[in-house]
Amino acid sequence: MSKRFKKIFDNNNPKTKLVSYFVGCYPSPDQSFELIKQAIDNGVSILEIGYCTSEASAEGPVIKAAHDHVLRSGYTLNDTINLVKKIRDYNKEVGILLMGYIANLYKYPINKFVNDIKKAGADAVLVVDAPHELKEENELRDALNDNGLSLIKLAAPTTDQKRLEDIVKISSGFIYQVNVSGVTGVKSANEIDVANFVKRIKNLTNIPVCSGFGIKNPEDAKKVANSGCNGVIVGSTFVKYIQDNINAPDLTQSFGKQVQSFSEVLK
Amino acid sequence: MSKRFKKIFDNNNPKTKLVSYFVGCYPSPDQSFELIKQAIDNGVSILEIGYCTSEASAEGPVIKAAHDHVLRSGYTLNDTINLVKKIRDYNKEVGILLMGYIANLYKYPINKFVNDIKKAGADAVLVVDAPHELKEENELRDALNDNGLSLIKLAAPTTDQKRLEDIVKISSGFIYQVNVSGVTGVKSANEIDVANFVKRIKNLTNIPVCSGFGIKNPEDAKKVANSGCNGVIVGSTFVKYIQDNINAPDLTQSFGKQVQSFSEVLK
Amino acid sequence: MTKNSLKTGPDELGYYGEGTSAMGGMAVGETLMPALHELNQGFEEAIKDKEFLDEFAYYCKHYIGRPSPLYFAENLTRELGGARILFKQEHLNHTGSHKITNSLFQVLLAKRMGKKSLICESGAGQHYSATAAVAAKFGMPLIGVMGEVDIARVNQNIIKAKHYGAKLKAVPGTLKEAITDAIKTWTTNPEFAYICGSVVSAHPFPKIVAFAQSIIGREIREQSLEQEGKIPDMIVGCVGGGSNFAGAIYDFLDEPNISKIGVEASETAALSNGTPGIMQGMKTYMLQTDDGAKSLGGMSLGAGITYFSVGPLHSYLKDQKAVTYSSATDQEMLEAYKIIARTEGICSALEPMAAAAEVIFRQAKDKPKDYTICLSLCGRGEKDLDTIQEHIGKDFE
Amino acid sequence: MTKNSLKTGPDELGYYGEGTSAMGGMAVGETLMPALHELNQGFEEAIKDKEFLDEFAYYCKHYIGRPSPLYFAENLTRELGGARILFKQEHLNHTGSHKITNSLFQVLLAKRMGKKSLICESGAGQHYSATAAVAAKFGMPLIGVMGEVDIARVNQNIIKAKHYGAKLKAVPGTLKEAITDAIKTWTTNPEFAYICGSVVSAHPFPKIVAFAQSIIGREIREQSLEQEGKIPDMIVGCVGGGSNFAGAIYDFLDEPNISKIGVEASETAALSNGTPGIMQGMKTYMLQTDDGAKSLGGMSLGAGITYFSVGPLHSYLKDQKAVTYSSATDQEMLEAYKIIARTEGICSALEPMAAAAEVIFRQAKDKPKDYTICLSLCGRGEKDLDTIQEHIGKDFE
Ligand SMILES: Cc1ncc(COP(=O)(O)O)c(C=O)c1O
Ligand SMILES: Cc1ncc(COP(=O)(O)O)c(C=O)c1O
Repeated sequence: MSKRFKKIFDNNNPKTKLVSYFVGCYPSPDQSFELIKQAIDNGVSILEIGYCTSEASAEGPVIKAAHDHVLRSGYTLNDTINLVKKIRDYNKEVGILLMGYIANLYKYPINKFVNDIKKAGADAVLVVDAPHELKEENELRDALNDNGLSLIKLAAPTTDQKRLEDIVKISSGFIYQVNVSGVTGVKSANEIDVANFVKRIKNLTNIPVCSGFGIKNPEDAKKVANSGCNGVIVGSTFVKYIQDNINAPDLTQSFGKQVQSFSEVLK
Repeated sequence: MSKRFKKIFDNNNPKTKLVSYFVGCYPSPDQSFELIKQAIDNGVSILEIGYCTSEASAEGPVIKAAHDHVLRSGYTLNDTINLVKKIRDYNKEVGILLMGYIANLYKYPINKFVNDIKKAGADAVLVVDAPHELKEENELRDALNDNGLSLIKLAAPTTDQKRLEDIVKISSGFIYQVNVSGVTGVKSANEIDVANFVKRIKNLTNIPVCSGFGIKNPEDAKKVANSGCNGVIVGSTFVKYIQDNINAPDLTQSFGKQVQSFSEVLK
Repeated sequence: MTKNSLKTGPDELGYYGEGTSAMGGMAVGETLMPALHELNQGFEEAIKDKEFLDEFAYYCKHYIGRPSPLYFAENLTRELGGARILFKQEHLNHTGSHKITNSLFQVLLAKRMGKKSLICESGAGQHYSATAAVAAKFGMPLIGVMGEVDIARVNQNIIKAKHYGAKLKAVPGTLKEAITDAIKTWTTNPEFAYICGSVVSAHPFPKIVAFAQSIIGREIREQSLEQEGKIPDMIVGCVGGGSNFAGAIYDFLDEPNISKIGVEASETAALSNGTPGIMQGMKTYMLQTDDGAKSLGGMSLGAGITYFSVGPLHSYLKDQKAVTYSSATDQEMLEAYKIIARTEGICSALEPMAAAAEVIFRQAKDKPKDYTICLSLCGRGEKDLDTIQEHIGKDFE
Repeated sequence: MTKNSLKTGPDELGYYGEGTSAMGGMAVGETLMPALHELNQGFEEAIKDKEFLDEFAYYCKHYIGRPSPLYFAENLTRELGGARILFKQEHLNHTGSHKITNSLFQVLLAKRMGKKSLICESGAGQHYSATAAVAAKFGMPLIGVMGEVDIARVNQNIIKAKHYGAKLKAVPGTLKEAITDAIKTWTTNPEFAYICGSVVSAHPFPKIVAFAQSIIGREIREQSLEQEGKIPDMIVGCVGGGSNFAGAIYDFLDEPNISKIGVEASETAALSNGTPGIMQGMKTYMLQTDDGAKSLGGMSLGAGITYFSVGPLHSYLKDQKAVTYSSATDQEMLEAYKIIARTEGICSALEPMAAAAEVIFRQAKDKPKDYTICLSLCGRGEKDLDTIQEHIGKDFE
């Protein structure tokens, strides 16, 4: 695990970390940077910076639309890595995690990718469609480990005990606990289910658990935080806020307030 | 054979008889009667009075349209038999032949039909779709013979020698020699074919031969007459004339002239 | 075959039965009579020729895909809770109906007789597209005659036949008008072979078509014995001209313990509501005016069974009380379509749904579970999808 | 099967081949991984269960109408003047393509595994209507996902599936988008069974679909031996995902003397023009941008072969040089359609016309007369008639 992640989770303040997902370079690299700066300034502990692929198989309509916008605009994984570098230059504490699909990494290819993001200042990678059964996952995990970076693994409601044990074993950084079966931004999480799931993971490991999917407002975030997880992940809700206000002149400022409304309840 | 047919064909004047087909009751019983009177007065020796059926399988578009008109107007075989009676009252010499399909006769039924037309003054019957293989043809032929009337049989270009011999054997009145394979009023007859066909029949019998199908104008009639046949049958051409001039106030008179233009060349 | 067998077929002049009540015959113009005699002779010779029969069997298997399966309709049986229902899956044949078996037979016969060109009529377009396929296969030009009403409702068959190279002649009306016009077209070209689509028209067509389609019943017997251990207790089929049903029952005609029900469209139920008459080349039951001057009958949604008349074999079998004939309404056909699509995942043509309606609504329910009913499922539904959508499309939303 | 057999199938993680060049795998989100493992286990158990295999064989015969004939295309052979051409008549199957064999197998498997609901994707709608038919037959609800472009062009399949009771989910695009969305729908309902339409997606789907369709090749072997006295010298099939072709060649994979040619649409020829990548659950050749961010590829008239990627088995077979892959243009497909309609009286779907084009324009002519080519004629043309008319309708006037 990167030192930075350790530091973030060792710190008791905020009690529950706010992990927030951004579509890298959305709506443009510059605007994306401005929005992320607001997020950092308003209490986000870990940034998930998504890179885009046309066949993203876990994204709901909101994030898919953002991906399509970025792909249409021609921004690439390289642009997103550059963005990571700018973010790191702006802030040394925030955790940065690159998130996306195996398609782009395979072509990058993987070793070069790990080198480049390490240089850019990222801490971890999450690949949605790379379970540990996939050769490229193994390759990526090895390369990240060799470089002191983390491969963030997902645990889903469908993940059975045996499989959860395997996942916990190979996890580093934190475990991304998926609250609902489904694509991003559609279903809402059930409080009790989340609490039980967090307990199941905590029984197996000390690795921090961040809980995501289906968190639509600060109230949801608060409830999920009560489950005992170490972090709450907000994705589609922020992307949708940006989408809905994309032409508002004060988007950056108002977005900061939006982030704050979440971070506040997690203190 | 009826005495009347014998008399007609024994007479050398006109040299070739004009046999003309009318759709009975077309366009109405009264108009039909007026047109037929004109035909008689302008040199027709034998009248073919057609009765109508919806599935007439040998009629081209002209005669079919006339049939459909009569059927739509509700005139029946009974009306046509009444027409025959009126014609016979008007003229005792002209040969009258009822022509149509077996459908109506079968339902009439056959014996009653023969009685009724005999009373009305008809000389013969021609049933397009009743070859001698058909039980009802046999029944009809017997009844007609018993009553001194004729069943006119067709000989077609497709009729082979053996079959022609059979047909000749059972023929009385005259033989209706079909000049072309096809429905009424479409194809034109070929002079040489007609002549050969007439010769084929004449080699077998002394029964008069009337030649029909494909005679569109007096010139055609003249050519066919030259083949050595005893009569020339004009059908669609007259029906079409009536159809084309159906609303003309002087139809009856002009039709008389039309008939005359044919009878003239056959003298 | 004994003298009293129902399978002796018509006599040499085409009559089923004897005396004045005999059905069938040859009521066509003189021009065609030689062609009919030639055809009869050609047929009688051909069916004694083992090579010819082998050729027919070969293409039945490889081109058509025969035998069509005999399928136990488990879900429908369960849903109705009575008799055990078997589908004779004729809709799986190439071009999608039983018609192609007949087209194949007659085109092979025409080829054997040295014919160079073909004519056919069609109602649902199944016979047209089937004949067009076979005509293409044997390199013979084809003119098909169809009614404009049918052309509009079974458009896909028209397009397929065109792709096979056939030429279409459109006439006003439906199957009845198409048959009359096909005879006219043949009269104009008596050297062509006329490929008749059902057990109708003048002798020898009813005999030839029944012969070709009787393969259906022989397959039913063999398959049912193998699969069910017995032959069916009842056979039900729709009747337009009556070829699929004739084919299904022919082999069983002398087995009176097997019930046989032919189902017409109620709008054109010649056997239930008609009287004997002579039109379109044959003496048979038909819907007509009392004076025989006009054919009658309304419109059914089943294009292939919208026919005012019926094959003379069926009139004979009716008079002999050897077969029962009933009818089904459009409404019943559509209901049967829905039930079979939902329970068995089969999109059937509408014509056989007349027979299905008889089975579903009137026969199967009160029968014991070991009573088997074989339903002739003689066509697939693609041609009827527009009609079905128009009438009951909302039922599927 | 020896260790070196091409028929050993993928390893337990779904890889065809070894090391970094291995194709296939399981590239899906964690939510689906348990379902995939469960499916793999269910499959491995099922194919050891004689009763299950018998059930599959039973419905193959009675419901689908298998075996599909192996047909000697005499006229086409004569016209081309070279190799002897055989058609594997998969278009005669119920619902009109090879797809139903796979649907049947997977639905039976789902039933065996206690699944209650089904999801599928579809390109040409053949897999959707086939799965809908089988779903109706086994009383299971189905959601089908299709691209709007395809929905518009293969409308009849949509209507049939609706009549069978299936629900359609429309997404912008074609097959590619449908597959991605079907995976999303499955992710949202991981307790459903996903009925995958080709040898694509994550392990174990390529293995399962190849298993189900391999019946095609076994039939070819048996029929060819019986009819021709030998097995074919060459097998040609179209490749979208590659299931009909995989099914046709599977049994012959270890016989290198039999040529095998898979033909893609030239607009989406992943094997000819693509590079390895990982999308839609599998590592395989595909058309994509250099950075792997975007799938690429144009539109073919063959809806079912408009797919930027291809099943991993084919990528493996290409790398092994065990199979040759080529492509055909729209123009060639349409020309092939015309030739086959005219010479053989078969109205084929456009997809197999890619394979037919390869045979007609590039393979058959210069081969000796005793060289046999088996063409997988895997679908009937009704679904494509509008498209065909639009493009070459005038050629038939
Ligand atoms: C599917 C189908 N079923 C039935 C029929 C009726 O014909 P028949 O009564 O000769 O079987 C037709 C005729 O077109 C048809 O297409
Ligand atoms: C008729 C037909 N052929 C071929 C295909 C392509 O599928 P595959 O490559 O899996 O055989 C499809 C797919 O929809 C199809 O419908």
